[in-house]
Amino acid sequence: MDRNQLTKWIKSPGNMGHKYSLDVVYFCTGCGIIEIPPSITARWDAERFGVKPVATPRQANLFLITGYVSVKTLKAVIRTYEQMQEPKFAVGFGSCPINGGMYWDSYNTVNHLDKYIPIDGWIAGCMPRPEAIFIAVTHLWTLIDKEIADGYKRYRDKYKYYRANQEKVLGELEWPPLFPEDDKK
Amino acid sequence: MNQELKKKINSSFPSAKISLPNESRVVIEVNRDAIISVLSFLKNMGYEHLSMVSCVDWIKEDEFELIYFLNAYMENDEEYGEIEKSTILLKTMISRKEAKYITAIGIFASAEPYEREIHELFGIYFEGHPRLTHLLLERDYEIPPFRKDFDTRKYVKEFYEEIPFVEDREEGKE
Amino acid sequence: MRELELYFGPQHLGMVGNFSITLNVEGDRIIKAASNPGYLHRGFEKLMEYRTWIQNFTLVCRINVIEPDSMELMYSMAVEDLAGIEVPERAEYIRSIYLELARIGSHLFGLWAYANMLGFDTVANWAMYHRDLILDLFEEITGARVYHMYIWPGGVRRDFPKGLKGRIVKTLHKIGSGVPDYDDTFFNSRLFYDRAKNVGTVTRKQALEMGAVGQVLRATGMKYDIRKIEPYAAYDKVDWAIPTREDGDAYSRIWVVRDEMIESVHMIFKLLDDMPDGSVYNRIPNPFKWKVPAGETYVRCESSRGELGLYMASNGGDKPYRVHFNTPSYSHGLTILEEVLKGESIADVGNIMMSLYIVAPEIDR
Amino acid sequence: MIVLEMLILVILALAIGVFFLGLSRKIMSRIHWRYGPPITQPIIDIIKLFNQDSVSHGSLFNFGIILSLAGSIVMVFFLPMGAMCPMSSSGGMLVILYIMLLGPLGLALSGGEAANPNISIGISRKFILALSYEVPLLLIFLAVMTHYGTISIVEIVKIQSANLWSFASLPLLLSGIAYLLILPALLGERPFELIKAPQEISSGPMAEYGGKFLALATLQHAFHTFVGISLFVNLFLGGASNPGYFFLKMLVVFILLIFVNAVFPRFRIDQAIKYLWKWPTLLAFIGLIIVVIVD
Repeated sequence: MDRNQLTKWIKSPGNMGHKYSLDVVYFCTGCGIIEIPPSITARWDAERFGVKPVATPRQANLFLITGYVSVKTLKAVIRTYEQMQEPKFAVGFGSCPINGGMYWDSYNTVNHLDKYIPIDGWIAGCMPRPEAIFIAVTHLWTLIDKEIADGYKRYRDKYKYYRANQEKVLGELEWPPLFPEDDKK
Repeated sequence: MNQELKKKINSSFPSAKISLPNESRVVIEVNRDAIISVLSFLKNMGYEHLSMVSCVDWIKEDEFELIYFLNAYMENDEEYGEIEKSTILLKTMISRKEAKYITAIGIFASAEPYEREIHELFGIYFEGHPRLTHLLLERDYEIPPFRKDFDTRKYVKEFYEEIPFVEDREEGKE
Repeated sequence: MRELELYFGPQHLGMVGNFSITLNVEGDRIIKAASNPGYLHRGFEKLMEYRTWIQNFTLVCRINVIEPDSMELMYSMAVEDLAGIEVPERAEYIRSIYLELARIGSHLFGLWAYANMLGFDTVANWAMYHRDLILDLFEEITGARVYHMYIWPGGVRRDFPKGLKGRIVKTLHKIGSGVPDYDDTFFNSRLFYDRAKNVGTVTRKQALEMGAVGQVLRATGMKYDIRKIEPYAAYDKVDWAIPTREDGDAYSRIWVVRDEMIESVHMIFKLLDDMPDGSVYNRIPNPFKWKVPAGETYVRCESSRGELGLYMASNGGDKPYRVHFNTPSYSHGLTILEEVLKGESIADVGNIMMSLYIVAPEIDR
Repeated sequence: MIVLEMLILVILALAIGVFFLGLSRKIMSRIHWRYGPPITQPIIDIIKLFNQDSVSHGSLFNFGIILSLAGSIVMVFFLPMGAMCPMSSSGGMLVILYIMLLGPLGLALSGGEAANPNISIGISRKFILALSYEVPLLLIFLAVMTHYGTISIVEIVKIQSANLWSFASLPLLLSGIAYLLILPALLGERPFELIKAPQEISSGPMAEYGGKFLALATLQHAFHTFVGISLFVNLFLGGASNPGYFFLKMLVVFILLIFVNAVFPRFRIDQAIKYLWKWPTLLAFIGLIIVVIVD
């Protein structure tokens, strides 16, 4: 672990900060609620990795979507994601946000979450064990290091398309666009 | 014994069809006008607990079947006799074309969310219900999703699968 | 004073699961509360109509994540009832032991949620640790931590591994040795008493009117437990008592949960001692061609949160025609919660919600 | 010279405050049977937060948090740490009592700008709580001032080093205990964590803070922790002649505070007022009477 390497800290404090202090906003959509508590409490203790749950999306920089996303939840997921401050990372937990999982034929769950918000990493499995969260976190560190955890940049660049997809599912959105068209040069 | 229960109900409601599938279930079938009076009759008999209201879509018969599940509450588990132990399934049929019914909230307050759910998922309108708004779903479907003629797989294919990936959009595959 | 509209959830640290309550507050008092479920609705019962009898086992356990095992049991019992499959005696005992273990695990999860809600982090961490010990047992029995799919029509999937009895006893003793600590820091704590006493009171009259079950009902002094009224598995073969309390407030409910855990541990010890030998399952027909005779059934059991029912209708095909789960959180979360929250303080929303033991996925299904 | 001393003092206070934040997380984890984060975790958090974007809700929003932080920093100058006290000649306890209200006030200004109901609830809780601990605090200060006949903390420390610690001397014992009782409320730790209460009102006044604002709020908390504890050490534990010794005394008090923090849930606001106006106020009042009678 290079948490203790001073040279890296001096070279890019921001980058290192983002790596080792991941404030998570857990969006416990369904099944995820069952493996998140073990991972943040005594047995697995996510705080060792600097992963700490916070109360509001404003304070967070990691978004963990734990489980299937129904249409009603999607609205909340998008709002939460848009409220978070950049740089922000989103990780899908479980098979369901990847491609619908076992609810692939349900009329009320969206099958591919990355059509609506950019996702930086997936944790596959149903249910993934708590260890999987930590593997994901360490992978995310590598991604941040290589600067390919750039979901928030993609969201900014292709906001038009994301918004179009969101509107297709949710109908008219009641909040204004995060990045208005005329803002772009 | 449940035979006694059967007699009691039959004396008040001669039209009710009663069957006893096993020792702790009583199935009562009544026609659609009688349900409120039967419900209040059963409540007075001690079946105070409405566990659930369910609905089945019998599409071949072109009818919805509404089922009320009733149980008895006793203070002590030793007080339960044969009659109190049984669950009553009170059934009625309503036509699919005219999916309208009367609410049971006046008798059982706990029927409220169940009726709301049935309204949402099966499209049955309950007259006298104070808030028949969305409960579980966010948007309207053309056919209420739990009806048998709503094909969820087809719906998923036509709706969700049609939405393109953002990367594909950029390549002009819109 | 100005009336504010406050949203409690869906993204909220105090919210276990995904559920939201719209509160109209005046100062610190709640005037009106409206539950807003549906964030987890997947249309389970619809999906089950598209899957064969055996495929549905993967689905049913996911209806309730906190305690998937009672859902499996419900589905198995309904299928057994429709298809006329007998269950061997040893399997009944195994089911009971397994369900009681699941109940303890679920209650510990509930304790975590409740303690966390009050800001009792220490107890919350302990409870979650102890729950993990039980999950380790499950992992040994079934191979999975959370979704086990262990109960099967006609019995259970496989027998207990060798020496499991000793390990169950050891684990339960380990958890039991924590009870004095829990009592000192949590249950007998003055602050817990202050926070929970006379908060969220459901009177017996209200409970009966609004269809309360489980702890909510037992906390008002009613001994209503399906395990006694309509015994399934091996619950009629051992002696046990229903713990109750009189006051019907959050304090009573949490104490009922605690007493139930202890009662469950004793029950498991008795069941383990009485367990007969023999086979653990009767063969079911080839699952690929399995057709269940037409008919309907309603089965019920006592899950960790109260009465759980399942109505199932079959039209003689290879898939169920209609499935409807009657879950305890439904009336607790939609009818009782709205009623009880009126007039309480904002600080007690999570307190009341967790003490009513509301599990959102169960409501939405 | 004074400027240099001030600078050193601020840096020391910041270092100790942040260290205490890290230590509290570590000790809490161990009580939870967890391994816990590295002790440097708050520093990493602050570095990250300063590098993160943040959303501002207007100039008052920015000003409020700065006011709050400034209030906490200014208090540091009036508290002697070991031999260091740049503002020893002016003010004393009265100034501290006055400035202490700047913290809640700043947060209130800031929160008023962001229209989030959780914030307004949090702010109102904060003010109510401040109101309830100010009363016993005033009584405690009065007792100390009457006993030593001065409002200068430096003087009080000097007298204590010549005689007994005031915590060990009889007339002020009750006041000391009363201060210990209100210390968690002063610092917003459990059982008085109800201002933040993440499970109830989504961290209350901080709900809209992100990035730099949250970093400033964390720093404010660090300074505030330092002030609250060092005040106790100065008034009741005899201060210290050098910073090292002073730090040790603070550490003991802080660890005691964390243990209390670990075993209690949070009060409801009405219970908190009831408690604070009952036991600490009563003790402080009796303490004051004893002091008046004895002297």
